[in-house]
Amino acid sequence: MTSQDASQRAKFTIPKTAYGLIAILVLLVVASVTTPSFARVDNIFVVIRAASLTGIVAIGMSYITISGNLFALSASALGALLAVLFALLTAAFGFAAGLVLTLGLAVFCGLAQSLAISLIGNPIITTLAFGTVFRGLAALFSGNSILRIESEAALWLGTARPLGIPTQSWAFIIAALLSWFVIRHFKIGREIVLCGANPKAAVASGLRVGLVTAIACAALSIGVAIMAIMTVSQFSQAKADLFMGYDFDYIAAVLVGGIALRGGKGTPLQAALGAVLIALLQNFMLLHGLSAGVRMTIVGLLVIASISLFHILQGRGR
Amino acid sequence: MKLRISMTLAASMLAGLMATAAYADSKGTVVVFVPSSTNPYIGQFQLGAKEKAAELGYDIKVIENNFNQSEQDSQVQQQLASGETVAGYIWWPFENAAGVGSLRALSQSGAPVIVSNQYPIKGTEAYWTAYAGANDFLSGKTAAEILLDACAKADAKCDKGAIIRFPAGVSAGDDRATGFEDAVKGKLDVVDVVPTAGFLEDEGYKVAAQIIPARKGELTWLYTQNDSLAGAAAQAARENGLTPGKDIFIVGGTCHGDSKHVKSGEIAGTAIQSGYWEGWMAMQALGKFVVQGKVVDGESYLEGTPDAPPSDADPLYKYNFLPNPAVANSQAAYDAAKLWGKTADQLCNF
Amino acid sequence: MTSETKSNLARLGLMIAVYLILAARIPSYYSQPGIAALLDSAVLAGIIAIGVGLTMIAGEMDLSVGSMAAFAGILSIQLFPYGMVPALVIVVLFCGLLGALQGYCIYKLNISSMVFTIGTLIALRGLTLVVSNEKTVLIPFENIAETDFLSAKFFVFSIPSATLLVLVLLVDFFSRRTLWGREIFAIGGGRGEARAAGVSIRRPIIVAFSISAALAGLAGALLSFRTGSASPLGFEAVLLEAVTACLIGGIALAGGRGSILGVLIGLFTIRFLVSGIAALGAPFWMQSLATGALLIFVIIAEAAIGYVTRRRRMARALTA
Amino acid sequence: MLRMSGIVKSYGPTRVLEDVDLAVEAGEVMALMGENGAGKSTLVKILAGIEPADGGTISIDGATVSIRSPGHAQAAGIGYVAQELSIVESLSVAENVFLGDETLGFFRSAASLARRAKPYLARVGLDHIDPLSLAEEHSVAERQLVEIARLLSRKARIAILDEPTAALSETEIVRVKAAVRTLAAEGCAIIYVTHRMPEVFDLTQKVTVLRNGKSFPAVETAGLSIGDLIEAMLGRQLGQMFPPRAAHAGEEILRLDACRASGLKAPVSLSLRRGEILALAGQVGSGAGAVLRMLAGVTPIQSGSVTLEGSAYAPSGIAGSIARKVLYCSDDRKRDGIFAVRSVPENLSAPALSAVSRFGLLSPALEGEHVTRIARQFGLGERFLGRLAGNLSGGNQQKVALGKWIGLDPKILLVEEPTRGVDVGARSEIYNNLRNLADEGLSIIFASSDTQEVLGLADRIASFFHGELVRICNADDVTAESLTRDVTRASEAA
Repeated sequence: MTSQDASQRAKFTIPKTAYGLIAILVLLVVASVTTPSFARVDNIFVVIRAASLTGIVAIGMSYITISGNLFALSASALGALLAVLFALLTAAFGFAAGLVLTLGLAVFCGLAQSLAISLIGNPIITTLAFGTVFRGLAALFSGNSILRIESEAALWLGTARPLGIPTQSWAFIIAALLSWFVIRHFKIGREIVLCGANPKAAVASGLRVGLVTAIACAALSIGVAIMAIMTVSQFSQAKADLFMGYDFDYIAAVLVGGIALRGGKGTPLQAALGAVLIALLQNFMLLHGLSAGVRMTIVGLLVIASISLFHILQGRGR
Repeated sequence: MKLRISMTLAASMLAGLMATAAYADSKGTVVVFVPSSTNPYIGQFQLGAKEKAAELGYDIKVIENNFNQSEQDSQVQQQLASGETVAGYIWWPFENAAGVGSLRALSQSGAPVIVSNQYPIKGTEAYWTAYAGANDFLSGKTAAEILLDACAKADAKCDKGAIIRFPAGVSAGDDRATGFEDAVKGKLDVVDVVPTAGFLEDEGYKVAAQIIPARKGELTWLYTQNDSLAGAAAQAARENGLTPGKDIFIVGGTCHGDSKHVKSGEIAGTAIQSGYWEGWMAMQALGKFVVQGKVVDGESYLEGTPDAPPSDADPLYKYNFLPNPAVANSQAAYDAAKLWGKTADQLCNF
Repeated sequence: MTSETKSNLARLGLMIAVYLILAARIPSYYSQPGIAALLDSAVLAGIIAIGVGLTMIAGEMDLSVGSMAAFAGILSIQLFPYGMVPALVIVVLFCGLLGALQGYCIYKLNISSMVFTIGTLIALRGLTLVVSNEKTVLIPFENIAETDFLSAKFFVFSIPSATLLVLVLLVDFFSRRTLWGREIFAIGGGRGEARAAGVSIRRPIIVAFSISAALAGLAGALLSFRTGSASPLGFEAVLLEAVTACLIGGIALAGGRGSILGVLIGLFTIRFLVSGIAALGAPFWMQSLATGALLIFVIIAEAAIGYVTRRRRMARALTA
Repeated sequence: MLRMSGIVKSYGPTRVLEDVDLAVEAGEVMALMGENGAGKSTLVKILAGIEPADGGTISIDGATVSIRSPGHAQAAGIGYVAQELSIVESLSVAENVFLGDETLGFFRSAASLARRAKPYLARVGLDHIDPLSLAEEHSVAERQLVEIARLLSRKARIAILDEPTAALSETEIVRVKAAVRTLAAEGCAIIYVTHRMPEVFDLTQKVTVLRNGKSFPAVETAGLSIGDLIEAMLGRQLGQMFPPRAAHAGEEILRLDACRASGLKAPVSLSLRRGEILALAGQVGSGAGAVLRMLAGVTPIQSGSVTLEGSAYAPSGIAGSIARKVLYCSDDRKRDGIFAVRSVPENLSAPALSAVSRFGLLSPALEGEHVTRIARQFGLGERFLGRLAGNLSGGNQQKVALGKWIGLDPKILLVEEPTRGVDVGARSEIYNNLRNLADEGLSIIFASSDTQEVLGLADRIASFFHGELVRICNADDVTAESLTRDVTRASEAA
C-alpha cells in the first residue's frame, strides 16, 4: 500500500483555483506592459464591473456543474422572464415586495426545473425545454412593450457606488465569497460536492441527492434573479428580449475557471475567476481595438485551451 | 400541469385567431412579415400597421420569425403556397441581403409588396412596390447634426470621439455609421468604432464603461446609434466623473424606449424614430397603392409635421422615408415635440 | 414488432396528429405548393439535425454546428466566382476536415464533446466574423439568377429539399448498414463494452464529427446560395431546433439509440408545429411555448415509458 | 497449443505472479482455480492483452508471440470473455456476435448479419432467439452465450472464460456448459476460471491451481479428489492474521424469518446477536450478497419478515436502513463506496454530516474530531488525511469505505467482500478493526467468497450456494474443506 501511495504523492498538485489566478496574473502583466491605459487602478474596477453580472450567473451555474448536473441552458431565458416579472411586480407592489417576490419566483422556477431534472434524469434536455418556455412567458407577460419602473430604491440598487465600487461589483464579490463559503462550510455545500463527486456513493451514504439538485437549481435561479434585478434597476426598465444568446457566456466562464464538468470538483470562486479572466481578456482586446470577430475567436480559443489544459493536467487524456 | 396551462393558453389563442379571421371580408388581408414582437419596437410597428389597417378597412396577419432569416424565408414560401388572395405584403426582413430571395418570391405573386425598416439593396427595385420606412443613413445624419449643433451651442471644442455601434454584422449599424461619418467628415475625428453585443442598455453599458475610462480626456463625443445605448453611455460617463453634455457629448439619434436621459439633458438630443408610425406608414403606402394604382419614381421624405399625419391622398413614391424630427434635450422641448399628432412620449416610450 | 419500431410509430403518430390539427386550420398544409414549402422549411435544420443526431447516437453532441454553417455560408459565397459546384465541394470538404480534427481532439483529449464544442462554437463564430469582415456577403446581383434552380420545384421537391431527403436515406443507410455506422451505434450504446469487444473508439468519433461538420457546412452553403447572401451572424438558432428534432425523433441523449429516420419524424413534428403557428399569425411567444411544451411532453412520456418498461423487465426477471 | 511459462507480474512492490506456468492443448478445457487474490484474473488479463506481463514467454503452436494489446491477442486467436460482459445492450444479438469484427466487409445489413449469426447462435444453444432482437431483452445467461458465440464466430483458437457462470441459475449453467463443450469440440483450447466444483469435474480435463501468485503443475481432473484440490488451493493457513473470536455474544438483535429477495431462490432464516460477526460464505451469485442488499434496503424484501431489536424492519431504500443504524458497505467501493475525487476526511464524514455540523454549518472542530477518531481506529495515518481517496491504495480505500460508517454509531454493519482487492497487510488490520468493533457491541454480517477470511473472522458461518442457504454452523465446527465443499457444492460433483 505504502509504495502506491508514495507514487501518488509524488504527483505535484496545485489547487485548481491557482491556475485561474496564474492565468489572470500573466494576462495582467502582459496587458499592462503593452497597454498603458490598462494598468490603471480604475480600469481594474472597470474589468470587475464588466465581469460582475455574467460572473454572478456563472457562480450559480457552478453549483449546477459541481453538483454533477453539467450545465443549464435556460439561464438567459429565465433572466428575461425574471426581469419582466420584477418590473411588473415592482410597478404593482413597490420595490421591496418586487424584490422579494422575484427572488421567490426565481426559486420556484429553479425548483420546477430540478423536479423535472430528477424525473427525466437529464439536465440539458430539461433546461433546453424550460428555456423555450421561459422566453415565451417573458414575451407573454411583457405584452411586447418596455416595462418601466420608477423606484428610488431600485435606482440606488442599480447605479449606486458605495465606497466607489458599483453595487453590481459588490454583489459579485459578495456572491462569490458567500457561495464559496456555502460550498466550503455549509453542510448542504458538502453534500453538493459529494453528490457531484459520486452520485451512487452519495445515495449509498444516505445523502439527499434530490435536495442537492434542488439547491443547485435554486442557486442558479437566484444568481439569474440578481442579474435580472440589477439590470432592470440600473436602467429602470425591462424587456422580453433581454440577455438573448448569453447562455454560452455563463458556461464559458465556468469552463475557463477550470471546473470539471464531471462534477464534485472546483469551487464557485473558480467560476468567478473565469468570468474575470474573460472580462480581462475582452477589456484588453477592446482597448487594443481588435475587431469583434477577432475578439470572439480569441475567447473561443481560450475556452478550448483552458479546458484542454485542465483536462490534460488531470491526466485524463489518451 | 405546466403543459395543461400552456395547452389551455394555446387553445384560447387559437380560438382568438379564428374569431379575428371570421370577420375578414372587407378589403382583404395584408400579411406583415416581421422578426419578432419580443422586441418592443417591432411590437409598436405591428400596432401602427394594425391601427392603420383597421382604419383603411383591411384585415391584417402578422408572421413572426424570432430573428431567423431562414425561418422567415420558409414562412414566405408557406404563405405563398397557401394560395390565399391577399391585398398586399409588408416586408421587414431580418437579414436584408439574405431575404432578397423571399422578397423576389413575394413580388412574383403579383400582390403589392411594401418594404419597411431595412433600406432595400440596390438592384432589387423590381422586387418591391415601394419602400416605406426609416432611413438609417438619414438617422445617422440627423444624429450628426444634433451633435454638431450641441457642440456649437455649448461652445465646446468637439474633435475626437467614438462610435458605439450595433453588433458587428448588423447592416442598420453599418448604414447609420456611414450616414454619421459622411455628415461629420472634416468636422469631427472618429477615433474608434466599437460594436456592442446587442441593442439594449446592458450591452451598451458594458462597452461604454470600458471605452470611456480608457480614453478619458480624449473623447469629446460619442455616437451610439440609439438612445438605449446612449443612456447607458451617459451613465458610464457620469460614473467616470464626466458630465454628459459638458465634458462629453453623447447622442443616440433615435429614441428607443427611454427618454429620461434626453429630458435631463444628458444626451445631446434625439430624434423621434417611431415604430408605430413606421408600421402605420407602411400600411398607408400599401393602401395608397391599392387606391392610386401607381408609384412615382424618386424619394419622398415625408414631412415631420407635429399635428396631422400625411394624407392618404398624397402620391406614393418609390422611396418614402419616415421623418426623424430632432428633439432638443430639455423637458420642455420634449413635451412640445410631436409627430403626426402623437407626442414624443407616446412614440418613444413604448 | 421491436420496441424501436413501436416507438417510431408512436412518434409518427404524434407527427401526424400535429399535422392534422394544424391542417384543419391551414389550407396550404394540403396543397402541393404548401407541402413543397413545408419541405423547404425543413432543409436547414434537417440537414444539420442528421449530423447532430449522428454525434448524439455516438454518445456525444456537436454544439458547434450553427457556427460551422455560418462559416460555410460566408466561405461558399466568397468562393462563388469559382463556380457553385466547386465552391460547394470545397466548403463541404473543408468543414468535414475541421470536423474530423475536432473529433480527433475530442477522442485524444478524452474530453466531453459538449465542453469542447462550446469552445469551437464561440471560436468559429468569431472566425466567421473575421473572414466576412463583419459584413453580410452577397452574390453579385447580375449573377443571382444562376442560383434560381435551387428554388425551382419539381412536383413538391426543390433541389435542397430533395437533398435533405436523399441525405436522410443515405445517412440512415450508412448508420444501419455499414461497419462505420454500426461502430457509431456501438460506442454510443456502451463505450466500455464496445471497446472490450474490440471496437476502435477513435474512428467512430472522428467519423461522426466529420459528418456532422460536413453536413452543417453543406446546409450553410446551400441555404446561402439559395438566398444569394450570407450573414456572419446567421444560423444561430438552428442548433436548438436540430437538437429538439433529434430528441423528439427518439435519439437518446445517452447515446446508442434512435435512428436517422426518427430524426426526420422529429424534424417534421417541429416544422409542422412552428410553421403552422406562425402561419396562423400568432405571436412569437406562442411558438416558443408550444415548442417547449411539446419537448417537455415528449421527454416526460419517454421517461414514463422507460420506467414502466424497466419495471416490467425487472418483474419478469424476478418471477423467472 | 498455448504455453505460458515463467510469467511474472508485480504491481509496485507487490508481486502478484511469480514464475507461473500454464499449458493448454487444442480441444481441451482446463480449469484455472485458486483462492481470491491468487492471481487468476491477472494471469488471464495478461493473456488477453489487457495487462502487460513483466516477464515470461507466451507461445502458441510452438511460436513465441508477444501480446501487448487486446488487438494483438485477437490477432493471435485469443478470445476473452470477461466477468463484466462486453455486450452492447442497445444493439441486436446478431450485431453483438460480430461486434468488433472488421472482416465481414464494410457493408452489412441486419438481415445478413442475422443469417450469419444464426449458426453460431445455434451452436451455443440460442437457436430459439431472434438474432435481430436487442441484447437488452435477454437474460444475463443468454448474453453470456452470445459472447461465446462471438468466440466461435471469430474462430478463436484459445478461449478464456472468466467465471462465466457466476451469476447464472442452474438451468442456465447447463446451457453455458454445453456451449463450452461445443467450443472445445471445434478444437479450441479453453481456459475456464471458476470456483464451482461441479463444473470443474463435469467439464474440464485438467486443472491448474494458482496459490499466492505461484502455479502448481496441471493435474488431470479424472484422477483428482476434491480433497486434494481444496488442499492445493488453500495451502497452509496464514499465521496470526486473524484476531481471537469473541468470548461471548450478546442478546439477539436481528432475526430473518423466511425472507426472499431478488437473487435468492429459497427463503432464508437467520439470526444475529449483539457483538457477533456472522459470515455469509459463498461465491458470486450464491445469494450471500443478496441477503446483505436486502437488509440494506437496496432490494426490497419480497416475502418473510425481519425483526430488528424486537420491532419490524422493512427499510424502504438505503436511507431507511441508515435511519435504523443498519449500514451497508458494498463490494464495489469505486462505484459506491468512496468519493474518489474528494479528500479522505471528506469521505469519512460524508454519512455523518449532520453529526459534525451545527445549525447547518460544518464544524471543523467536530469534523476533525470525528475524522481523527475513525482514522485512529482504522489505522489511517495522519499522512493519508490530506489525500484524495482515489489516490489511496486498495487497502486504505477499503478502510475509508468501512470507516465512514463508524461515526454513525451503527447497530449492524453489513459488509460485502470486506477485503476484495486489499493487500495482505491491510487485510489483517481490517480484520482487527472489525473484531474490535464487534467487541464494543457492534454486530457485523459480512459476505465473502474468501474461505480463509470466513473461517478466520466469523463467529458463525452461513454458507450459500446458488441462491440458497446451505447451512449455518459455529465457526469452530467448520473446516476449510467442509466450507469449500458447501460453497462449491462439491457433494454434487463427487
